[in-house]
Amino acid sequence: MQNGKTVVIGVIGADCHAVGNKIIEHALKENGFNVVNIGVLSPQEDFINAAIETNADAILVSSLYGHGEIDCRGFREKCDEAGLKGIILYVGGNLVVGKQDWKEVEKRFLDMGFNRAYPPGTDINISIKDLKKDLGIE
Amino acid sequence: MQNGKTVVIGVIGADCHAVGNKIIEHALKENGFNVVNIGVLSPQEDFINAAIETNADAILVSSLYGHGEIDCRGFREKCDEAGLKGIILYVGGNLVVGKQDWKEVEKRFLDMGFNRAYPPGTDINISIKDLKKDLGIE
Amino acid sequence: MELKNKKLTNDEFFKEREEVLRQWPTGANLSLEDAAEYLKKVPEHKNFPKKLRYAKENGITLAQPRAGVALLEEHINLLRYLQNEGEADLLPSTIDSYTRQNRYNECEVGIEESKKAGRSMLNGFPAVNYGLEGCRKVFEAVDLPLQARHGTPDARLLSEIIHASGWTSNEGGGISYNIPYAKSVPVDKCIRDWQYCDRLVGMYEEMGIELNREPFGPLTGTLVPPSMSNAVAIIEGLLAAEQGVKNLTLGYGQCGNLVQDVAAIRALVEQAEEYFRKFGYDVYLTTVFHQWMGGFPHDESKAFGVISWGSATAALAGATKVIVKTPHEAVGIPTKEANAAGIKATKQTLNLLRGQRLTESKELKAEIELIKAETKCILDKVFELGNGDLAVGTVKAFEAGVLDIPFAPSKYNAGLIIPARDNNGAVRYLEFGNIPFTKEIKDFNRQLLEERAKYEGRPVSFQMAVDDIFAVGKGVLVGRPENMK
Amino acid sequence: MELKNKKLTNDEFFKEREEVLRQWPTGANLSLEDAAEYLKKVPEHKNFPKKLRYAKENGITLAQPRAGVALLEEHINLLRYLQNEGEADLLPSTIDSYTRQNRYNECEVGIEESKKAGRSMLNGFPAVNYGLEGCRKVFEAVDLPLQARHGTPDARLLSEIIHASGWTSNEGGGISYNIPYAKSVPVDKCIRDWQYCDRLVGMYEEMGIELNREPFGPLTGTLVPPSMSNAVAIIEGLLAAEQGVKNLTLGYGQCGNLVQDVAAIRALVEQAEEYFRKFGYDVYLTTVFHQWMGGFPHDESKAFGVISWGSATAALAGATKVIVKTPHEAVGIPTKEANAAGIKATKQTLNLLRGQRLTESKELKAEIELIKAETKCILDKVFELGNGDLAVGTVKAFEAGVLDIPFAPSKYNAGLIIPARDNNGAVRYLEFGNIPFTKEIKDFNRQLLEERAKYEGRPVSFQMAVDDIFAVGKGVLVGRPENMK
Ligand code: B12
Ligand code: B12
Repeated sequence: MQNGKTVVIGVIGADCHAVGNKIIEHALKENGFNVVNIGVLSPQEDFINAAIETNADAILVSSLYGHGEIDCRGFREKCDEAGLKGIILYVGGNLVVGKQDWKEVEKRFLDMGFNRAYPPGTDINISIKDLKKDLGIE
Repeated sequence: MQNGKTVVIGVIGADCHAVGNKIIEHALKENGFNVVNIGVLSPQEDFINAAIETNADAILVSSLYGHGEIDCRGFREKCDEAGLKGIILYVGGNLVVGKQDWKEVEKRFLDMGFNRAYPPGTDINISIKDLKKDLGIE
Repeated sequence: MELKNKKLTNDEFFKEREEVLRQWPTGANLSLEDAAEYLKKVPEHKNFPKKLRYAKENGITLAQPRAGVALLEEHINLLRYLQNEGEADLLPSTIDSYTRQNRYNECEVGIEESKKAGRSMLNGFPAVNYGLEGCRKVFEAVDLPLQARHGTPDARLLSEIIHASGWTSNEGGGISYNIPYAKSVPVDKCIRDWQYCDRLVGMYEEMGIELNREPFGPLTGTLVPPSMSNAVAIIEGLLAAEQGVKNLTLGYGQCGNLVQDVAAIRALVEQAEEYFRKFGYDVYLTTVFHQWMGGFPHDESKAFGVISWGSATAALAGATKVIVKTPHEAVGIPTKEANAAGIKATKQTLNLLRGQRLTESKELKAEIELIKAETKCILDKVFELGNGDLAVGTVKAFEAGVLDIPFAPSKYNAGLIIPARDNNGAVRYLEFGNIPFTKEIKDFNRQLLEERAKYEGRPVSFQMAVDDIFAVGKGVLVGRPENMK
Repeated sequence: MELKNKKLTNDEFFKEREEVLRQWPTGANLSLEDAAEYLKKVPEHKNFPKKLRYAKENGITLAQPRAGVALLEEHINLLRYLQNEGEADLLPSTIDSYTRQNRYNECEVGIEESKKAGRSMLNGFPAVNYGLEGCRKVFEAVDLPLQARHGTPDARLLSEIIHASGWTSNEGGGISYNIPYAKSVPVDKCIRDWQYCDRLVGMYEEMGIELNREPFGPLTGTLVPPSMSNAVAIIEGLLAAEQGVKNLTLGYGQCGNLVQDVAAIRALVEQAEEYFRKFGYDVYLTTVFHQWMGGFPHDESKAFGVISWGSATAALAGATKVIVKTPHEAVGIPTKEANAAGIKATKQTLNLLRGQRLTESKELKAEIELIKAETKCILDKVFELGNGDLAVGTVKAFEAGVLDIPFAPSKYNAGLIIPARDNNGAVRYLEFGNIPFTKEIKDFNRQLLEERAKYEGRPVSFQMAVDDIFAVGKGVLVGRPENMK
C-alpha cells in the first residue's frame, strides 16, 4: 500500500521534542508514504539536503519549543536556491512562544512561504488528508 | 468590656445561610456589643421591630443567597416610617445573583439607603472597625 | 398530626393530593395517569435510575452540576450548554429560594424583574410557577437525565410537577431539606410532607416507572461529622423506602481528609444496606459525593484546586456521582462558562482516576469502624426514642439533641454539638451535646482533638471550629492559629 | 576521553575550568573565591538546601514553577509575580533552548528580536549571555531560593555563572540532560561534563557552602516506567555524590496511577539511600515530583484537573517539592498569570492535603517491591558492565540497551523498549528490549498488559502505547480503542 510519495520530516532548530516526530513517522507510513525522518535538532540545511537526496515531494517541519519563528525564517528561499522550487512545505507544532492568536501566527508562517501551517495539538491524520489532496493522490 | 451599643443582626428574606450569621454574632459580642440576633429567614419587619424594641444603634443585614437586591428594597424607607430615622444600616454577604462588578453592586445598595455595603467574604472584623467609627466609640 | 413511619394509604395520599394541587394554579389538572404515560416514554439515556445503575455497575463516577436561572429560555440554554460544552453526565434544575419557601408570588416578581433587568434576579429556576408546560419544555430540550435540586421543606407540589414533566429524580428529605434550610418548620411536619413526596415516587414505582430519590447528604455543609450525616442519610433512606422508593442515592459532603471521606462513603453504603436488609426493603442503592460544601476560596485557580481534590476523592471512594462546584463558588451563582469549567476540571480528574480506588489499609478500616460505631449509637437511640417507629424517633431525637446538625438555622435543632478538625483534618466532635456516644468514642474524639491542641499550643476550644470554618476559604484544611501560618 | 566515576582532582578541574570560562565572554574573570563570598551572604530564606531541609523535616511539599523569558527586566518581573501573586515557594529560571545547545550567538539574536517584537522570542532566560551581572540582578530581585532549570548537555559555563550569582540549586545530570534533550551528544561526554558541574558544587561544599543539585527525573516525560527513571536517578545521584554533592533532590515524573506514583517515590528514596550507604556517601536526600509531563489537554479547566491531581499525588507521596504545570501547557509558554494560576491551584491542593499520606496497603507494598526489583535488575547489570565503575557501566549500558529511555531523541539510546499502561493506568513494559529483567518480572508485566488487552478486546501492541500518548490530552488516563469511548 505504498503511495509512491516521499516526505521528509524532522524537528527544526535546537528543538528536542521527539514524541510527535515519531508519531508522525508512524502515521505517514501507515498511509503509504515513503518517510525520510531526519529527527530532532535539525537545521534547515538537513531538511533540504534530505529532500534533494531522496527527491522528496514534501517537507513537514515540526517546531514545538517556541523558537519556530526564528528557526523557519528564509526556509522557502533556501529551498528555492537549492533547486526545490515549489516543493510542498508544511509546518506544525507549538510554533511560537506562548499562547497567541492562531490566525495571526498562521499568517506569519504562510507569509514565510509555507503552504500550510497547523496549530498546537493538530491531529496528524487531518494534515495527512490535506497532504494527499495537495499531492493529488486522493 | 461591654461597649454600650446594641446591634440587630439577621439574614434577610428567604435566605437560610446561618453560618456567617453565627460568626458575626460571636465577633460582635467579643467586641463588646449587645447583639440581638433575629436569625435567618427574616423579613424586613422583624429587623425593624427588633431594633425598635431594643433601641438599637445599628442594623446589620446579611444576604447570602442572591436575592438581596429584591429583599432589601425599601428597607431605609420602612425604617424611616417606623421612626428609626438615621439608624445605621449595613448590608453584606453575597448580595446579588452572580459574580458582578462590586463597585456597581455597592452603588445599588448605597442608593437604597444603606450606610455601607460589603462584598462577598468580607472579614467581619473590618466591618466592626467601621461600625465603631460610625458609632463614634473608637 | 399523627406521624408514623408507615406507607401512606391511597386514601390518605389522594385526599392530601387534592389540597396539594390547589396550592398554586399550575397544580390544577395534574394527572398521575397522564404523567405515567409521559414518564414511560422517557428514553433510556434520559432516565436517572438507569444511568446510575450503569455507572455503579461499571465503576464509573458521574458528574452533575448545579444550575438554575429565572427565565425559561435562559434556563434551557444554560442546561444545554452544560450538557454540550460542559460535558455533564447528569443535569439538575436548581430551584430558587422563594419556591423553596412556597412563596410563589415572590417568584412572579422575580421572573418579571429578571425580564426587566435582563439578568436572573432569582437564584434558581421557579419550576412551580412554570408548571408542567415549562418543565416539560426543559426536559424535552435536553438529552440527559434531569433532577430537581432544591432545599424545600414542603416540596409536594414541586415534586408532583417535576415528575409529571419527565424529571426522573428528586433531591431532598424530611430532615435534610428542613434543618439546614428552614428556621421554624416543625420536624414532624416536614417528615410528613416528604413522606408524600416519597409516596408519590412509590406510586410511580407501582405503575412500573422507576424514579430516583436522593436525600441531601451534606446538610449545612459546614464541618458536619460523617456519623451525623450518615445517620440522617440512613434515616431518610429508610423513610423513603417505607413509602415505596426503590432507587435511592445517599449522599455525603466532603470533609477533606481522604481516609475519612472514603471511609464515610464506604460506611454509609455498608450500614445503609444492613438496615435495608434488616427491615426487608428492596432498594437499589447508589451514592453521591458532594465536593466541598463549605466556604470556598475567592481565587478561581484555588477554587479549581478544591474542585479537583473533591473529584479525586469521589473517584477514590467509588461514589456513583459527584456534585460539582464552580470557580465562582465563593462569589455568586456561576455563569454558564464558570459552571462548565467546574464540570470539565471534575471530569478530567474523574477520568484520570477511573477505576482507581483507595486501597485497603488499617487506617481506612479503623475509620470505617469508627463512623459505623458512632452512627449506630445515634440510630439505636433514635429507634429507642420512637419505640421502634423511626419517624417518631426522629422527631424525639431532634427534641433531645440526639440528632443535632452543627450550624443549622432550625429552631428545632439543639445546636449543642460543636465539630472541629483533628490534626490530620478529619472532622471530629469537640462538644457532644446530647449525642449518645459511648465513653470510648467520646474519649477517642477528645484525644484526637487534644493532639491538635498540643501541636498548636492552645486549648481545645470553640475557636478551633471558627478557624476551621474559614480555613478552606483561606487555602488550608485545618484552621491553625495566626502564629502558625 | 577516559571516563571514570571518580572525584575530579583539583588539577583536572582547574585545567578544564580555564577552557570552560573561555567559551563565552561572560565566563572571563569568574572567580570561585569571589563567588564563595557572595554565596556565603545568601540569606537563609533564599537558600535552596535550607528550605528543602525545612520542608522535609516538617512534612511539607513545596511548589515550584518553571519560568523564563528572554529579557532581563521581564524575567525579573515574571519571577517577582510568581513569588508575590503566585505564592511560589521556590523559584526557577528556565533557560532557553539555544543556551542549552551552547549556541550563545543565537541567543543574542533572540534577545535582539525580543526587544524588537516586544515579546519574548526565546523559550527561556539566556543566563550565559547575561552573565554574572545579569544573573545576580535576578537573584537580588527575588526573595526566594533560585534554581537554574534547563536541559543542557554541556552546562559547565552555565553552572559556573549561576552558582556564582547566588543561585543555590542547579537541575540536570549527565544522562537526564542528554538522552531526552539531545540527538548526538555521546553518553561519556555528557557524563564527564556533568562531573564538572557536580565537582563545582563539591568545591563549594568544601568551602562550607551548601548547594542543591537535582537530576532531571522525568526524562522524556512520556510513559517512562518508574524503574527506568529511578535507575537513572540513582545513577546520577551516585555520580553527583562522588563529586562531593551533599544536598541532592531526586525526581520522578507522575505517571497517573496513584499507587504506582506513590510507590515510585517511596522506592526511589529507600533504594537511593541504600546505595548511598553502601558506597559510603553522606547525602541529604529530598525528592521532587513532577506533575504530568506528557501531552496536556488544551482546555484550561481540564488542565487544572491534571495539575491538581498531580499536586494531590505529590502530597500523598510525601514529595519534598512539586514542579508545577500551567493551564497553558498544551499550547505555549504560559503568561505570568497562567503560570501563577497553576501554582495557586497546586498550593491549594497541597495545603488541603498537608500531612495526609497514602496509607500503607498490600498493593502499595507490592508496587514498591516490584519497582525496586526492576530497578535492581537494571543497576546490577550497569555495575557489571562497568566492572564496578558506574560511569563506565552507564556508557556501556546505553550501548547495550540496558538503560533505554522510551521516545528519546538521542542516537545513543537503543529505543527498543516500549511502555504501555495496564488496565489501572500504571505504566508497564510492553517490549523489554535488552532490559535484563528476570523471567518473573517480565511475565508479570506481560500479564498485566494482557489483562488490559482482554478488557479492550484487542491484542497487546504498539498501538496501545500510541493511544496512551494521546490519552491524557484527550481527557483520560488509559488510551482505550475508539469503540470503547
Ligand atoms: C454553606 C453554604 C450553603 C449551606 C448553608 C447552610 C446553612 N444553613 O448555613 C447550604 C448547603 C444549605 C446552602 C444552600 C443554598 N445556597 Co449556599 N452557600 C454556602 C457557601 C458554600 C458557604 C457559606 C458560608 O457558610 N460561608 C462561611 C461564612 C462564615 O461566611 P459568609 O456566609 O460569607 O459570611 C461572612 C461574610 O460574608 C460577612 N458577612 C455576611 N453577612 C454580612 C453582613 C454585614 C453587614 C457585614 C458587614 C458582613 C457580612 O461576615 C460573615 C462572617 O465572616 C456559599 C459560598 C461560599 N461562600 O463559599 C454558598 C452560597 C452563599 N450559596 C448560594 C446559593 C445560591 C444557595 C442555594 C440557593 C442553593 C444553590 N443554588 O445551591 C441555597 C439557599 C437556600 C436558601 N433558602 O437560602 C450562593 C449564593 C449565590 C449568589 N449570591 O449569587 C453561594 C454564594 C454559592 C454560589 N456561588 O452559588 N448553601
Ligand atoms: C513532553 C514534553 C517535553 C519533553 C520532550 C521529550 C522529548 N525529547 O520528546 C521534555 C521534558 C524533554 C521537554 C523539554 C522542553 N520543552 Co517541552 N513539552 C512536552 C509536552 C508536555 C508534550 C509534547 C509531546 O510529546 N506531545 C505529544 C505529541 C504526540 O504531540 P506533539 O508534540 O504536539 O505533536 C503532534 C502535533 O503537534 C502534530 N504536529 C507536530 N509537528 C507537526 C508538523 C506538521 C507539519 C504537522 C502537520 C503536524 C505536526 O502532530 C504530532 C503528532 O500527533 C509539551 C506540551 C504539550 N503538548 O502538552 C511541552 C512543550 C512543547 N515544551 C515546551 C518547552 C518550552 C520545552 C523546554 C524549552 C523546557 C521548558 N521550558 O520547560 C524544553 C525544550 C528543550 C529543547 N531543546 O527543545 C513548550 C513550548 C512552548 C511554546 N511553543 O511556547 C511546551 C508547549 C510546554 C509549554 N506550554 O511550555 N518537553
